[in-house]
Amino acid sequence: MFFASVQRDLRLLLRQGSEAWLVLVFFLLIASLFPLAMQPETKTLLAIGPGVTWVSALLSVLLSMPRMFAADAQDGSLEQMLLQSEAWMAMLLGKLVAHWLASGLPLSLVAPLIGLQYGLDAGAIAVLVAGLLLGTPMLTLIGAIAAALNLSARGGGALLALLMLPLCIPVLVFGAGAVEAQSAGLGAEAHLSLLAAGLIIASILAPWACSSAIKIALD
Amino acid sequence: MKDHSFYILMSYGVFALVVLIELYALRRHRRRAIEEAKQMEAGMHRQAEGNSHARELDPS
Amino acid sequence: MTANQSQLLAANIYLSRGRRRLLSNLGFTLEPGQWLALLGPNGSGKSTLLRALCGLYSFDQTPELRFAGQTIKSLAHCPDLQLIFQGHAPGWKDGLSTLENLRWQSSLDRYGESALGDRALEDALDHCGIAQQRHLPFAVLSAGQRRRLAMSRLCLSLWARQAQARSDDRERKLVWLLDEPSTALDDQGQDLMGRLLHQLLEQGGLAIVATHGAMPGSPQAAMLKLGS
Amino acid sequence: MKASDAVKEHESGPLWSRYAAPARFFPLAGRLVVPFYVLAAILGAIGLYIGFVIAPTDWQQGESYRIVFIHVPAAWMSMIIYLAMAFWGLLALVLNTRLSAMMLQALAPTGAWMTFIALWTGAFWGKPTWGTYWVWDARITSELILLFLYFGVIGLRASIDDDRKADKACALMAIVGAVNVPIIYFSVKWWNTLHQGASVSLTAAPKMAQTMLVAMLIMTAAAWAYSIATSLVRVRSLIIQREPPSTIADSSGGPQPAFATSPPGSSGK
Repeated sequence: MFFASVQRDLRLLLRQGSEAWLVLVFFLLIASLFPLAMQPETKTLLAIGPGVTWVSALLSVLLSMPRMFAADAQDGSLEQMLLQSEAWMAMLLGKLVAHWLASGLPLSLVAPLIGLQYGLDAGAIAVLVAGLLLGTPMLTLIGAIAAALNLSARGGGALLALLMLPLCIPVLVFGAGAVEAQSAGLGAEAHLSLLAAGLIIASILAPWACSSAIKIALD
Repeated sequence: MKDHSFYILMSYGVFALVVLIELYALRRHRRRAIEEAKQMEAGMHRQAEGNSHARELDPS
Repeated sequence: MTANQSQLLAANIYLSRGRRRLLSNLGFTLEPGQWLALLGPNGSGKSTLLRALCGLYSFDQTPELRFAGQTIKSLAHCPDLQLIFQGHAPGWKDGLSTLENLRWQSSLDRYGESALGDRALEDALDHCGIAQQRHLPFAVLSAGQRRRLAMSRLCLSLWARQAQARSDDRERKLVWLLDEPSTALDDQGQDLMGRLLHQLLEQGGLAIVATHGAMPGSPQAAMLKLGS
Repeated sequence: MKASDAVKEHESGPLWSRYAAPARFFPLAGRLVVPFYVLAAILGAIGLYIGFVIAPTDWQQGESYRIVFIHVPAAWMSMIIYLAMAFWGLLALVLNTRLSAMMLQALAPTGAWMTFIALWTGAFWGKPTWGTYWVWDARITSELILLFLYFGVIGLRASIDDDRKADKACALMAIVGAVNVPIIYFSVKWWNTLHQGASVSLTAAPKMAQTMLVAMLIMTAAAWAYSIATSLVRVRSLIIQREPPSTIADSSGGPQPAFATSPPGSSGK
């Protein structure tokens, strides 16, 4: 059921067309705005590069979040899944993974482009990508809780941002911190292992919270 | 030693303001809640043709 | 409390929507081979009651709900029941074709591991008269055709039940909870719906159907009138 | 029929469950409001008297340190109230009690105000002491994020129309937030140590005189009393809004409508 769910969500996403790659374009676009808003000096760019990449990634994931459950809740598919109580968790995990495959993963893979724009060296870029690969699943997990809570509300995007962004700050801190630690010659292992630990904890707790939020929304 | 009364005033002044705002908001919330409850009560009694009781609840 | 063989019993049902109490102290019993028609004006709580019986909506207080003498949490949480619920939004995706939709739904419904391959899916669509639309996206189907897709799901559940009954070990009763299944259907479609229901009851299944009118071709129902 | 059943449900059973029915809790809360307001006023007056008249001027910071008498209690309350919200949220989800969800919602605005006061007074304490209104210090940053978490709960509540959904959604959000608060604090602290140059270390707090500590503790007690009083008033308004009026029995349990009691005097400062 897990793989069937991943497959279904990815297929639906591909049929929708634009949605999937718009997130990527948005990511690159935001990251390109920062140098235009300031003096593009090598030193400044180097200093803000990792942070800008991470903030852009966070905003792109935020942008992709509403599609996670909203359509399925509206047409009743979420209800039908929830009725299969044994398979429900597997399907939910499938949806989360599918979402990450279509947002976090491609983001992490194009991040080196931004790294080059900001003049990061190869080591820093490697750490940036590693950090994103560990961190974006967490963004998806946290965002999914917010998106599920948002299902109950008539709030829309602003409320989603208000719920999701504060909870994502630790990911941002350690993700961007990893690159800076690498550039400063301190090594990024500590940051990356903290991200990995966070990912493990999040993947245990977040699906549970997400599932309860969905049950609340459909109640 | 420099005079710090501006900072103290700004801190305690805003603090007092916040307390006043909150107390005022609480009062308004309560008024509104009571108003709503009275309307609901009156409506219910009109429906249930128990008008004698509804009159008791009317203000004045 | 006579614990009749596979009797569905519900009692002490209290249900509200928002601050409005819809149902109080409602109850019913249903024997295998019987169906219950929920009647009542719009907003009288028919759909809400169906959702609540599935465990998708909370009752105001825990009602008494038993199947075959066993207390159950909801119809979806009962190992002896195979539940098919079709509400207002039956969960079809606009982006998938008719056949893909049915395939996904039947993998959800998991008729045991009985091999109901694509062959059976197409047969079901054919039986319900939308075989020609099987590769069209759901979004372009008409309201009546959408209902027919829903019926092909019911059809599949019947066939799977039959296949299982032949080979099977343990009896799992099929129960349908349908929300106005014959709206938007033409005469022929309504007829088919009635026949499907008839077949279900002959198999010893149960059904609770929110409806406005009688269902042609189906046996007499127990009636439950909701609302004032 | 109707919600009078809700009262009867709780008529028997242990004491806590009797008061878990909002209609039962209503008169109890009403009796507690005024004492807590009075307590807050008295304690506040004593605290401020000690803080401003008895406590000596700090030789290092001058008069401006007197801001701590509200800053520190407000900062403590902001965190305690969030934890209390998470506690009520947990009760609301596990025991499915309406009253705990209402308590959660009643606490949120007071908590947000406390957080705001802590940030504001922190800024006006920081300026004369360190020469800047804002420092990206771990504690201040966490406090700011806490404010956003409060806004999240309040915003979520405001945008859900169905009370039952709102209760549970807010409860879940409060719990998720509370789990995150320590992680956020830890992460910001970690981030802070990495950027040592950019910030001022606030950890080297000068040793506090005995009287200052006493004043601060009394002010903290006043803040507790004030928060309890305001949240009780708010929870009473919520009960009036949400429970059928006929079920809300005041003190004697008679048929007299709840709102006949006079509103509490605004005896806070």
